[in-house]
Parts: sequence; C-alpha cells; structure tokens
Amino acid sequence: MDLVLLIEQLLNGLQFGVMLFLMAAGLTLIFGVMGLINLAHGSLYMVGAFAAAAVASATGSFTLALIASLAAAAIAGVIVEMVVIRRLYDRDHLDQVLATFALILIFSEGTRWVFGSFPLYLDVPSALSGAVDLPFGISYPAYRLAIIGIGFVVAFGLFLLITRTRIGMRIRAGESDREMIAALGVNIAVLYTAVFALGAALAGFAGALVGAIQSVQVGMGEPVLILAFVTIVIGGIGSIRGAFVGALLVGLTDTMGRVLLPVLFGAFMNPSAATSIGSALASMSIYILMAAILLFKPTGLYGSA
Amino acid sequence: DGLKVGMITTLSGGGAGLGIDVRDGFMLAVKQSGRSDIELVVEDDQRKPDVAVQLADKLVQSEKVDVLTGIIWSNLAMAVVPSVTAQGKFYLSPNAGPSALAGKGCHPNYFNVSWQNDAFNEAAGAWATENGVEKVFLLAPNYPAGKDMIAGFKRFYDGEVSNEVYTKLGQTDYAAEIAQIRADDADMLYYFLPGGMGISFMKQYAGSGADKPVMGPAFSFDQGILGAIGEAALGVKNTSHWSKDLDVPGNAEFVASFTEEFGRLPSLYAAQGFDTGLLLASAMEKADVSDADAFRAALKEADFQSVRGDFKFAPNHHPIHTIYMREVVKEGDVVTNKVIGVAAEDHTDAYGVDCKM
Amino acid sequence: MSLLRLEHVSAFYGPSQALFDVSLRLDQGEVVALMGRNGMGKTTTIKVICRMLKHRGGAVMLDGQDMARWPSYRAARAGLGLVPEGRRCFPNLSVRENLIASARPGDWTLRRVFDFFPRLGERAGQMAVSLSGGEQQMLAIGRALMTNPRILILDEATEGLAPVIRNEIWAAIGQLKRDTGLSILVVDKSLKELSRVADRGVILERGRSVWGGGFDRLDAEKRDRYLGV
Amino acid sequence: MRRETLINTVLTLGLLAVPLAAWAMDEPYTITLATKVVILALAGVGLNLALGLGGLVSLGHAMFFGIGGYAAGILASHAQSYDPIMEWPFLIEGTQSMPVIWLLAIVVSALVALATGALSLRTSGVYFIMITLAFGQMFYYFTISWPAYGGEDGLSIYVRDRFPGLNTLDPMHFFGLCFALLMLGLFIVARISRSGFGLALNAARQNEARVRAVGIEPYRLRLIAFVISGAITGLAGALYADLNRFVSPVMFSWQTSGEIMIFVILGGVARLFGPVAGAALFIILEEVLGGVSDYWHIYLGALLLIVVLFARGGLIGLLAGRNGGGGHD
Amino acid sequence: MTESLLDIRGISKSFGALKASDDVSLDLKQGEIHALIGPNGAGKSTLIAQIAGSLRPDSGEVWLEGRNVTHHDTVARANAGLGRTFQISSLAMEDTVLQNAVLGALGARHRVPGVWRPVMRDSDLRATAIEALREVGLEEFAHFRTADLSHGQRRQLEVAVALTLRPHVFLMDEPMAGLGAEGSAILVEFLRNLKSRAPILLVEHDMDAVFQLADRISVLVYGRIIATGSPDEIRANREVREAYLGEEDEE
Ligand SMILES: Nc1ncnc2c1ncn2[C@@H]1O[C@H](COP(=O)(O)OP(=O)(O)OP(=O)(O)O)[C@@H](O)[C@H]1O
Ligand SMILES: Nc1ncnc2c1ncn2[C@@H]1O[C@H](COP(=O)(O)OP(=O)(O)OP(=O)(O)O)[C@@H](O)[C@H]1O
Ligand SMILES: [Mg+2]
Ligand SMILES: [Mg+2]
Repeated sequence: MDLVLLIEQLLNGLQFGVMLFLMAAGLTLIFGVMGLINLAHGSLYMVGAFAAAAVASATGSFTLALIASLAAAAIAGVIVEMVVIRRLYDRDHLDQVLATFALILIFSEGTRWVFGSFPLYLDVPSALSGAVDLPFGISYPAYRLAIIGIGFVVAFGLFLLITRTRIGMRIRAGESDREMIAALGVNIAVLYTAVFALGAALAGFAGALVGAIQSVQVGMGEPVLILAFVTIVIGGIGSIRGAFVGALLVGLTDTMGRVLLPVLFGAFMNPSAATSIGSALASMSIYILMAAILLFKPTGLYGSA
Repeated sequence: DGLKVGMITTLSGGGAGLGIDVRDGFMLAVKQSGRSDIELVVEDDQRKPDVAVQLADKLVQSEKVDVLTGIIWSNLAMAVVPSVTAQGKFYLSPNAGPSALAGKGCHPNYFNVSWQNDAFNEAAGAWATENGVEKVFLLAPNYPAGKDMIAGFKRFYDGEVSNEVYTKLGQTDYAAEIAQIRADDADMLYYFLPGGMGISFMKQYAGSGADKPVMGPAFSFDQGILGAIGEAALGVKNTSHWSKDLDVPGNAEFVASFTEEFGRLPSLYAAQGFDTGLLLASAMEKADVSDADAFRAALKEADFQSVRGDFKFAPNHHPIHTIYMREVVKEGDVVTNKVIGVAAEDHTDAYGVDCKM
Repeated sequence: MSLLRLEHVSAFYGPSQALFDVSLRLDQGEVVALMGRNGMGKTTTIKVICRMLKHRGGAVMLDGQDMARWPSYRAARAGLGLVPEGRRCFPNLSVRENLIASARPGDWTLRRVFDFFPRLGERAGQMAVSLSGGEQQMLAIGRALMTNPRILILDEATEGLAPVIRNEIWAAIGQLKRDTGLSILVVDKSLKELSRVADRGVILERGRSVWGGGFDRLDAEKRDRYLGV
Repeated sequence: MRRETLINTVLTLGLLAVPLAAWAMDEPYTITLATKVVILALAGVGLNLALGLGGLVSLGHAMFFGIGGYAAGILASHAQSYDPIMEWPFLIEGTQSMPVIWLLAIVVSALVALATGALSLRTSGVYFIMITLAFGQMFYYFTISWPAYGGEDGLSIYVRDRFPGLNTLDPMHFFGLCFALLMLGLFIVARISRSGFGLALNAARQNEARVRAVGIEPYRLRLIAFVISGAITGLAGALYADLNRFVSPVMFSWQTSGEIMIFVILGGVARLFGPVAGAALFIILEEVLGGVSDYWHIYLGALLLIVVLFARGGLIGLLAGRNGGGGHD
Repeated sequence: MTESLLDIRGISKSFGALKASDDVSLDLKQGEIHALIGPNGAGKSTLIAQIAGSLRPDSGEVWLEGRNVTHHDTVARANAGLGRTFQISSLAMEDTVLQNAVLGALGARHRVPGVWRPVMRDSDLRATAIEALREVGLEEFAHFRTADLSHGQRRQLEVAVALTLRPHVFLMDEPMAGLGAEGSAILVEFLRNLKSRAPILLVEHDMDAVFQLADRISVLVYGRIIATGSPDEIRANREVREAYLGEEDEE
C-alpha cells in the first residue's frame, strides 16, 4: 500500500473518529455528567435525522434541515425528560435501562408509523458535495472535512461548558448529590431538563449531519448507540476530553484494522482465508481495543474512580 | 376444502419494509384470484430467527396451516424451512434462497418462487464477462450471504478480480473501503450491501469523487432504496428478474393495481409476493391441498403468468427464469430502474445437481 | 413575627414516623441550639426545614409564609444556608468549584471564605474527595456561607474538627451573630459551647420537642434526662 | 406465609397450570410458549445471581447463552452427520444426549465465565457493563463470520436431543424437563443467596471497602458468582437450542443480553422469582400485542414504561412490597 | 518491656508536593490505647489507610505481631488481625444491622464463605454478632435496616463490626464523631475495657475522650510526629497547644 493511500486512510480514521464523537457527545453529556444511562440516545439521533430529511425534502434547504433536527430532538428530549426520565434520577441504573429500552421501542415504531417503513432521502448540501484536493494528491470529500470541523467545535464548546462554567459545575455537583445541590438553591429539575434537551439536540444534530452520508432509516440509532458507549467508556465516563480522544482512537483502530488486517494476514495465508479472517478480526477490533484499555485503565483513559 | 396459509414475515423494526411489500403483494394476488377459500394468518418475526421458529411451530401446531410462506431473510429461512417441510407442510419462498436449500437440503415440499441467492450475481458475472469488463473490485459484508453472493459472481466471471473486501455486517461508514477502491486499478466495482449498508455506501461513494462504474444485484437498488439514495445512484447497473417497466403480460396491470391499492410503487419484493400468491392460487385450481402429492405436482407445474415473464421450476424446485440488466435512471423527478438488456437467459442455479429428490 | 417557625410538625420516613410533634421558632439575629441524644430527630427536623423531607402534619413557616409546598431550592433561595450532617461536599468538584457552584451575591465571597479558612485557600484546586475529614467540614461551612444566607443551619458542623479550629468556628459563630445579625440554628454535641453562643435551646426527645428556653433554665435533671450529661 | 413467598408459589403453579391446560385442550403452541418462558427465566435466574446479588451488571450474558446453545448445536449436528468433532489427540464424537450436552454447556460456559470474569472484574460499574458487552460482541462477530457452523445462518438440530426415559419430542415432556431445571436453578440460587457467600457478595455490592476490611476479598466472591451465573445461563442456552432445534449467532448478540436483563429488571432485581415473572410478562405481552397492529412495539414500550415508572422493584416488588429483596432474614 | 503488636517504621507518603506522611514511626503495645491527634489535614487518616493497607506508602514498613505486612493488601491485613473503623461510616446500608455484624463474624473465619449453608441460621455467627451489638448498645436495633439508623447509631455499628472480627489490633478513626455526650461517655467506658482485649490506635478530635483514655499520645502535624508522650506531657507541651489544642480555656 502506498504512502498517500495510507495517509488518506489515517485521515479517514480521524474523520470517522470525529463523526463518532459527534454521535457520542450528547451521550457523554447525559450519561457521563448526569449519570443517566440513556439507551434512547440512538432514538434521538434517529429523530434528528428524520426531522432533517422531512424538512429537507419539503424546503430543499439543508440549513433549515439542520435547525429542524436540533429543534425536533430537543423537543423530544424535553418531553421524554419531563414525562419519564425525571422520575428515574434517584432510581437504580437498571430502572433507567428498562425505561429507556421501552423508549426505543416507542420511538422506533412511532417513527415508522409516521414516516413509513422505507429509508428516507437526505443528501449533503450541494455547496459541500464533491471532493476537495489536499496536498500530496489526496482528494477528500468536502462534507467530511466539514464534519471534522464541526466535531472539533462541538468538542471544544462542550468542554468549556462542563469544566469552566457555573452551569457545568452545578451539573457535575448534581451528579454526585442532587439533594444537596438543590438544598443550596439550585433548581436542579430545570437544569437537568435543559441538559437533557441539549444532549438530545446534539444527538439529533449528529443524526442529521451523519444521516446525510448514511442511511436515514428506522433502527439507525442502535448501532450508533453501542459505538457511542464504547467511545465514551474508552475515554472515561464524564470526560468530554476522554470522549474525544476515545472517539479518535476508535475511529483510527476501526479504520486501520479494516484496511490493514486483511493485508497482514495475506502475508502468510491464502488471500480468501486472509480477507475472511482479517475482516472478522477487524469487526472485533474496537471491542478488543476497549477490553484492552479497560484492563489497564479500569476507568477509561480520563475517567476517575 | 379450502386452504390455510401461514405467513411469517418481518413487519416491525428496521427490515419491515421488505416484509410489508411481500405481504401486500401476496394479498393482492389472493384478492385478484377471487378465491375466498384462502385463509391467511400473518405473523411478525421481528427479524429474529428464534421468533421465526416459534411462530412456525405455532402456525403448524395450533393454527394447523397447510402452507407457509413469507420469510425474507436467509438465516430465518434456514431456521424454519427444514423443520416445517419435515412436518409435511408446504413452504413457498417469496424471498431468500440459501444454497443449502437448493442443493443437498432440497425438499419436495419446498418451492422457491423468488431466486436462489446466487442468481443475480451469477447473471451479473456473466454480463461482465460478455461486456468485456477485465478487472473487478468485489465488496460484500462478512457473513454467509455476502460470501455466497461474491462466489456467485465469480462463478460466471472470467476476468480478473483485483481485490475482494469483506466489511463488517451493519457497517455504516465506508470511507476506508472507498479509498481502497479509488486507489485500485479495477474497471468496475461490484458490490452486495443490503439495506441501509448499501444506501450509506452509495451516498458516500458518489460524494467521494470516485468514478468507477458500479454494478450489483437488485437488492441494493430496489425502488424503496433508490428513494433514499437519490441521484447518487444514477447510472448504476443492477441485475434483477423483475422490473416495473418489464414488458411482459400482466406486469403493467400488476404495477397499476398495486399502486392503486397501496399508494406506492411496487418493489421487487412486492412482485415476488405477488408471484407467490399467483402460484398458490394456480395450484389450488388443480388440486386440493389434502392430497399432498397432487398439490405438489400442481405447484411444480407453475401454471401462472409471472410478472417477470416465463417462469418454470427446475428439478430442485427453484426458478428457471431470465435475469435482466437494469440501469438506474431518472424519470421526471423519480429515480428508478430501467431494463437495458438480458443478463442471463433462462437461468438456473448451480446447486440443483446436489439435490436428490 | 418569627423568622422561622415550626408548629406541631410531624414527619415520616416511608411508613415510619420520625417526628411526632416538633415546635420551634427562630427570630431575627437569634442563635438557637437544637439538642437531643442520637436518633431523636434533630437532623430530621433540619431536613424538614430545608424541604429535603416534606412534613405531614403541622406547619413550617418562613417570614410567616407557609413552606409546605416549597421545593428545597426555593427554601435555599429564600435564605436558608445548610451545612449538612456528614458534610456532603461534591467529591468530583474542586474546592473552588464547590464554593462557587451555588454561590449567590452578598458579603461572603470566595476571598472572604478563604480568609476565614486559609486551609481551603491552600487546597483550592484539589478535588473535594481527597480532602481530609476536617477540610471537608470547613468546605461545607464555606459553601453554605457562599450562598449568603439569612439563616445558617449547622448540623454537627464541628464534628471532626481539631480543637483549635473548633474554637475558631465557635468564635466565628459568635462573631456572625454579633456583626451580621445572621440567624443561626445549630446542632452540636458540645453543650458547653452551645450554652455559650446560643440564646436559647430546644430539646428533642423521640421526635418531640420536649423543652425549650434559655440555658440558665436547663437544670441538671433535664440535662441528665434528655442529653445524658 | 410471606407475601413474596405466596406470589412465588402462585407463579410456579401458574407456570405449571398453563401448559397442562394447553395440553388438555391440544394447544401445543402454548406449551412451547410456556417452555420458552421457563428457559428464558432460567437464563435470567443465572444473570440475577450476578446482577441482583452481586451488582454485576453484565451485558455479556448472551455469551453464555450462546455458548450453551452452540454446545448443543455442535454436538447434535456432529451426531447427526456421524462426523466426529475431533479425532486427534483423542476422539470426540457428537452426541444427542441431553445430559452430556448440558454438562458440556455448563462446563464451557463456566470456563469462559472464569476467563472473561477474571479480566472484566478488574473494572466496575459502567465499565464492567461495557467490557462484558465487548466480550459478548467478540463472540458474536466471531460466530457470524466463522463458516464451519453456518456463520450467520446458524445451525439446525433437525431432531430434538434425547433424554433417557422421556420423549423429548412431546412438548409436554420437554416442558417438564425445562421446568425441573428451572426449579433446580432457583433452588440453587436461593441457597446461595442465603449463604455466607451470598451475604458477603451482597455486602460487597453495597460497600466494597467494608467487605475488604473484614478480611474478605470481593474480587474472589464476584468471580465465583460470575462463574456460577454464567453456567446457569449457559444451561438455559442449551435448552433454548433444543426448544427451537436451531441455534444462530443472534443468541450471542447484545440484544439477547439486553433482553435477559430486561426480564430480570421487569420482574424485580434480586428477587428470586424476578426473572420468572419478568420473562412471563414480557412473552405474554409480546404474544398478545403481536397481533394488535404492525406498530405493536409502541404498545409494548408503553406498557414497559408504565411498569418501570409505577412499580418500584419490578413486578414482584409491586406485588410484594418493597422489603424482602436479597433473600435474607 | 511489653512487645509492640503494631510497629510502624519510617513511613512516608506524598501527594504531589504535599507530604502527607513524613517519616512517621510509632508503635502500639499490648493493652494500651495509643492516641494519634493532630490538626485537620495533618495526615492521620492517611496514616491509618497505610496501616490498614488501602494506601501504599512511598517508603517505610508496617509490622504486625512481628511480621512485615508492608506488602499485604487490606484483606490480608484484616486476616492477620487488624480491625478497623472508618472515619466516614462504611457499612452495607441496605442490609440489617445484624447482617452487618454477621458479615464481620464471617470475615473472622478467614476463608471464602460457603455457598450452601444459610448464614443467618448459623448460631455461632449469630451469637458473636449479637454479642458485639449488645456491647455497643445496638442490640435492640438488630433488625433495623442500616440505612434507617441515625448518624450516631451507625458509628456504633461501625465499632460493633470491628469487634466481631476479634482483631489483635484496633485502628479507630474518630469513633466518637457524631456521638452525643451520652454516647461518647458510653463509648469511652467501652474502649477502656476493650483495650485489655486488643490494643487500640485511636484517632480522635474529642480531647476529653482522648485525655481520659489514652495511655500514650502522639501528635501529628504536617505529616510529622512532633511529640509522643503521656497525656500530661502532651497537655503541657507548648508546641502542641499552639498547633492543635488552642489556648486552653479553664473550666
Ligand atoms: N432515611 C431514613 N429512613 C428511615 N428512618 C430514618 C432515616 N433517617 C433517620 N431515620 C430514623 O429517624 C430517627 C431520627 O433520626 P435523625 O437522623 O433525625 O436523628 P438525630 O437526632 O439527627 O441523631 P444523630 O445525633 O445521631 O445524628 C432515628 O431513629 C433514625 O433511625
Ligand atoms: N488522594 C489525595 N490527593 C491529594 N491530597 C490528598 C489526598 N488524600 C489526602 N490528601 C491530603 O493529605 C492531607 C492529609 O489528609 P488526611 O485525610 O490524612 O488528614 P487527617 O489528619 O485525617 O485530617 P482530619 O482530622 O481532618 O480528618 C490533607 O491535606 C489532604 O487534603
Ligand atoms: Mg443527626
Ligand atoms: Mg481524617
């Protein structure tokens, strides 16, 4: 494999990582910071994508579609938080698992009911379609470069929000002792609704952004959910920085594993067995990565006990 | 008298579109046959093999159906078909044709009305050979159906295979594979990526600036999916036994009546469901299901006008039919398929030789 | 009108009743000591006042307003500053963050708290979880002060503090009372210190307020019966 | 009698009565359903030991369920094709004898639990959830792409395996067998949770430092619990393979782990009969709602939500009141 | 001369720039109560943690009954006879008071608990547990859920659990904290009797209790021991008075 291709694959890995971060950002916020296991995160991602697809097909504007994805997911988030999640903060994690699992069922079938059983159309805006030329003769899709940019901005913004603002402190305080932070005068209920809505909006936003280059369909959220969990666990729960680093690691491992493992096995095996074993191993690579990292750092890269 | 059909298909979750089309096509055929003695029980398998098995038990043991049909996915078919045919029931496959059931595992009561999994791919391989494609890049998910599809293509393809890449099942990002494809010197890309995987791939491929021509089996370019890919799919060639513009008797009427009844264009799966319904009705004209041998013989005759044209059963009860080459085009605002030629005439599958029945 | 007033309050933890009949009042600028042996309901009374536990019978009033339906953040915003039993610092926040997370404007600022507890200033960037027990106690007091309360509620606030610091805190309480007119409700086991700083005391016995009044009227018999000294 | 004991008795009797009635009315499918409940409940009973008592939220129990299933599937398929599993270094032949299959399922699951548990238990909390998930996913992708036993297509056992003295093809006989194993599983778990081991394990869930300070190593307790738990779930997997006469990688998927966990939570975590109640309710709902509409998952979701929101401690918690978990005095 | 049951030799521990233990040596002899006092943040709990094994010293050794246990973990040290109470109550909150005590008794058996015999019916364990609860005055609360106890009651339970371990050495970190006057008085009496069973290393800020109980007192300031001696010597030590006791107010 030549160097240019290798560089391009590294870039792909990075890009995939940033995309993962976008998907995981809302989850880190809700899960890491509010301590809530939200399996329905993938559903909010789906809601965003569907809202964007619907608005894009009605208006033809990608910008409006993005706004719609933010709004729809945030509204869904507020409703879900006020009706369901709010009653679960002081419960066992397991109750949260069951409740949000139920939410997945409702969201998935509800979406299918509204939008039908077939995937929807959502395309990248024409301004960002096609590829741009980078040095070394690499040409790279413009839209993916945009995703990288947006991912960095979101990461930085969230990092500041959580670590540097008073709101961030209150959220973190509430995570360890809700009763106490309320007794000090913080309206934690409103704060949490807002955070949940923000997390949901981020999920929806990611759904719309990523949906433009993937399939907008019912069930699109579940694989993302698992990936997002893997990402934030590798980075250490509650750490935006960890989520970001974790996402890049996962993106690089997955991409380079897919590319290199079959080649590697091909060196000492017949080609068809090599591709088969190589790609089987590649599909496990991120799980192997996660297991390995947790064995050496049981609370993830940036997590605290 | 009369007959009870059990349909196990996927009606909820991600893959529901296919099941719903099969069901609707089938019901349309039954309705048009004018028979009131067909009783239909529909069950949702949720795309889970274990659920499918249990539903099969239910339909056979409690509902006491005579005929089963409906399954979309190969792995579910593998789970259900052997046991129901062993219990003396008939199974008509409206989709999915795993090789095991066409060869060694064939059964007199199992009729495949759709295709053997390899068919479209074999036809595509033949077409590529004939049209002077010298080098292809092959891409499929890493699971049995994916490997079968690629093997099917290679069986009828004489040119060179530059690379064979297997991706993770359910993968959604293909940047790495696309980079490999772009750097490759093949003349053509052939891929099989069903459902959402295909949509994601095609959108990303089109946006990457890659320019190799693309070909694949119809599954990745069916009507329901084209709607989601949009113009990114224009120009893609794909093999299919059916197309809505296919000029054979009955097809235009089918397309019109399906559209009228359900408010959407029929898909490949709807056509297969429809054919399955027609086959069943045709057999009922000739024999009563209580006489299994006669009924089997009647099915075997396949005396119905398939919407894909000529249709016969090979000895292993899999179709002998023509596979066409289609191209994705834009008709007005709609991205859809157009037949551009024949890829394989009167095609039969390669596994029948192993079938002893 | 009393600033804070409890009348015949009863309260439950699930099915079990913890308070049966508690009455007490706290006037502007007053320091009241809440006393009783272990498990008699002092902390429960404080939880009721801070709305961390809803009472069932009786009334809880602040400035004459009925607090029955208030959520706890509202009680805090109305001027209740709590130093809870067991400190309950936010372990995953640094000392500084603990202090400013719930701060409200007023005389007490970060600077003033750090002057008051220099040790906290030295540890400003450290996560609360790794503070020593006494440092956590200081942090809990500082945190309550940062909300600039009208009523400071101290539940065993000197527990685990070195005698020097403890003396400082008692001195500070006395000073707060003199200089700022802050009203203080205090639970502590040191009767000696309480009697020195508090204007009045209230004794709880099995969830009932059984005695109230000035310390000069707290005779040996009552001390022995209710407080075990 | 304590309220919970009463509920447990009613559940047990109900679980017995339904298939008997179905048998009398010649409704074999209902017996199949009841068998499914029993088997999945057994899987849940296994998980509940780790989850409820030990606080080990394993999202990898599908691993054991799948191993049990494949133990049955592989042994049976070799027996059916008269093709030994291996000839060297010693001959291992396939078998269709349930006791042998069960033994293998239990042993292999336990060994895998020992290995994965030894690694996973270095972590805790959500990290533990995810690392167990990771191990499960590794098995899942391995079985999908491993062609020898069917890959994603799975593996059929054409004729149900045999048990001496019973006709396992008769749904009622097979039900009886599974039911007996469930009862045995429940008995074992009940004993364990009342034992010193159970007390210490349960305490370690609540406060690890406390258990260390009395001189007991929580890691060891948890590892033992995880192994027993995996073995029970593995056994359930073997039974499930025989119920369907079919195994597939879906048994290894994270959704399967999730479902087993849902049964436990729905019924009541750390309640002995929690998984039984949970599995029964879930499967009844699935069965009843399945016909209502194409969008029946919405109703299922809504009902599950109602249960979580209004029944603290799951179904058994709702019926029996809050105290009484844990299984001690 | 009585031999030392617990012997700490030159322990040092830093957190970044902070020296939490700075070459600390002290010992504990049969039958004595050795009190460790010092300002907040002086490093007392850190020292206890290093003795108990939950924190590794940077350097130095811990000897227990003539055995070097520096490299043993918490569990091994507990089994070697070290009984500990925590500064912040550390109990199985959902279990009953009795179950917590039984857990201690179970740990005292030094083996992995059996998986089969019902533990709460084990009369030996029960007897040990109830005896310990009786000694701290919690017998009537035996069937309470631990979470339903008041703060002070939990402190008592903490001590009871340590008792069930029948340790050879007690480490107690502020056992009086949270106890009312009456509770403190009872506990003082109790510890006075307890020391004949096993010596106690006591960290406590309640000076009344310390001066009543301690045979020896060590004062820790900024991670260093600045003085060791009898209660009277310590009370008279000016350095200690400035750093810790404050200006003694006359009664
Ligand atoms: N969360 C709870 N659930 C149930 N009962 C409780 C709870 N908290 C306290 N109790 C009970 O309520 C009673 C009063 O407890 P409270 O904590 O108010 O006592 P206290 O006077 O503050 O005692 P202490 O001086 O020990 O802190 C006690 O008998 C205790 O057992
Ligand atoms: N993990 C840690 N990281 C950084 N500093 C720490 C850590 N643990 C303890 N410290 C610091 O070490 C010093 C000693 O703490 P320690 O808990 O031993 O004090 P102590 O003597 O027990 O005080 P107190 O009487 O207040 O409980 C404190 O200043 C504390 O902030
Ligand atoms: Mg209290
Ligand atoms: Mg301390």
